[in-house]
Amino acid sequence: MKKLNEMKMQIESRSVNESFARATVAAFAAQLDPTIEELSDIRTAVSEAVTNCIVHAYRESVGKIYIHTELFDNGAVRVKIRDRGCGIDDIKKAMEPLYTTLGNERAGLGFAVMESFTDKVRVRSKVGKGTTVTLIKTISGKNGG
Amino acid sequence: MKKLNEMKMQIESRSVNESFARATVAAFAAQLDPTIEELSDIRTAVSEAVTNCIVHAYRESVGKIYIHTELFDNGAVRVKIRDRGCGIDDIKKAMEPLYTTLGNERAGLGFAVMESFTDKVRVRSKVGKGTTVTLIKTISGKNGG
Amino acid sequence: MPVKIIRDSKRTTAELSGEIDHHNCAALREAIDAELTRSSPSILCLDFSSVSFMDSSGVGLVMGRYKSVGAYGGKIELYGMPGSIEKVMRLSGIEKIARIVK
Amino acid sequence: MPVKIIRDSKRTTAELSGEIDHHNCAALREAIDAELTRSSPSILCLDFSSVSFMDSSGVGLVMGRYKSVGAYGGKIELYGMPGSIEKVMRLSGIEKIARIVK
Ligand SMILES: Nc1ncnc2c1ncn2[C@@H]1O[C@H](COP(=O)(O)OP(=O)(O)O)[C@@H](O)[C@H]1O
Ligand SMILES: Nc1ncnc2c1ncn2[C@@H]1O[C@H](COP(=O)(O)OP(=O)(O)O)[C@@H](O)[C@H]1O
Repeated sequence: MKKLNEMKMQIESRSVNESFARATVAAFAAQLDPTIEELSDIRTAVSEAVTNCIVHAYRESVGKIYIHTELFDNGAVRVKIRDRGCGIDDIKKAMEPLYTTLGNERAGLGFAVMESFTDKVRVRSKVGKGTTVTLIKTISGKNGG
Repeated sequence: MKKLNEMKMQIESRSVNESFARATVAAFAAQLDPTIEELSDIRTAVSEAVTNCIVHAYRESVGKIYIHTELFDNGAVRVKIRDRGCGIDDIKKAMEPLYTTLGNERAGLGFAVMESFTDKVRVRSKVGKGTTVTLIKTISGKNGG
Repeated sequence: MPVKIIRDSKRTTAELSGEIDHHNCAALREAIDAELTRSSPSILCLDFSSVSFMDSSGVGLVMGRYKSVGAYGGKIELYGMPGSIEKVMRLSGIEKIARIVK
Repeated sequence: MPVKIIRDSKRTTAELSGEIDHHNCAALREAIDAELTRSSPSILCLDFSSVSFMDSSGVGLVMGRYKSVGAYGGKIELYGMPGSIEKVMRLSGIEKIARIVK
């Protein structure tokens, strides 16, 4: 598995950047010639992870979000979304569908969406230090291969 | 002049990234609600600076290109494009229209385009260390303000 | 306007458009809630046919409206969801609380 | 195909499309040069009306073709350039060596 290309990005945790972040990762992944559906899946999963940095990791403050996107010759896209925010105490619980610590307008489905729209989700976190979410999705591509 | 938002990006000097880089900076600058022409000017100037990193700074090798985009509340967009490539010996000469060190298919107009499509171009360079090109353009925006 | 409200004798339809994420959910929520306060429709139909993107923030939006409408005995319908949006919506088991209309 | 070649009695037209930058100039150059070798047209018309973006790499492309065509006494015409592309092109004083057709 050879790395074909990679891109690192650093944005601020402002909600106006949610659409920018998902569009940018998708535009980069488009180099692998994914189908529209595959691209839409990536956009959705990235949107969840970035939104979590904004609403959970940094809450009322503004911090940096680091996004590292890598493309591999077997069609794999790996996106690492990292924050230096509050961290997650119990990752297993956090990843349960419908679990949320922000009761009112969050559905508690962010991780469930990431899991259902990608092939693999890995979460590493340290309370007070921050969280890294890694999303992996393999593109079959328009040529089905 | 307050900074509203900023984005840092690091890409590899592969020509396939030229279109990605200019589209990404333009998508970020779109937050200032520019006209289509202003956005097209930014896209063109960024394309020149990024292409120069690829064809001149790193030539046959692959290196990193660092792009820092800042948006200000007076409508200014500042884009810094930095490489750690070969550097420029004589900046004044390099910026002369039609001057190029790559005779055949380059027109020697990269800097001329940057100057005519933005409000300000600043070049800092050190031979053997690399080059930083700073582009500044003030957006009047769709509301003419 | 991110929401267009259409009332007929049977239902009130909120036509959503553009991208639904956490950033622009606030405006959608306000516009819909203003209508709920004004007319308390017995059926609130959310029309997704012009929505180009939605993440789980949109599910939160629907669940929140389900609570408000349910409080006075009203119902929710979800209309015209593109495949990718329905996929997000169904992860929540939304079909148990809202009718999905194709 | 990034270039469509159309020949008539007067001229050979190369219809360019998409974005013209350093990355995809190579393919355009090859396609046009293959046609020049084949038919040595007295007028080579480059049609930009379907080009959505061009930077100075496109000027290099035109200048290179000007040299090839000029070598056998042919001429170059530039057709259908959108405003932003014409702005880039004119920085080179291209109108001295090629006819700009609106
Ligand atoms: N980047 C993060 N930093 C801190 N906490 C997080 C982060 N991402 C997720 N969480 C925690 O995990 C919980 C579940 O996340 P998620 O499944 O995305 O649902 P939601 O965002 O709707 O709450 C969140 O409520 C939050 O407590
Ligand atoms: N990032 C860079 N690193 C090294 N040299 C550069 C860089 N950018 C420009 N140059 C030098 O300046 C010259 C003029 O640049 P430019 O006006 O963009 O024309 P062109 O790219 O067509 O050569 C180049 O030919 C090159 O020698």
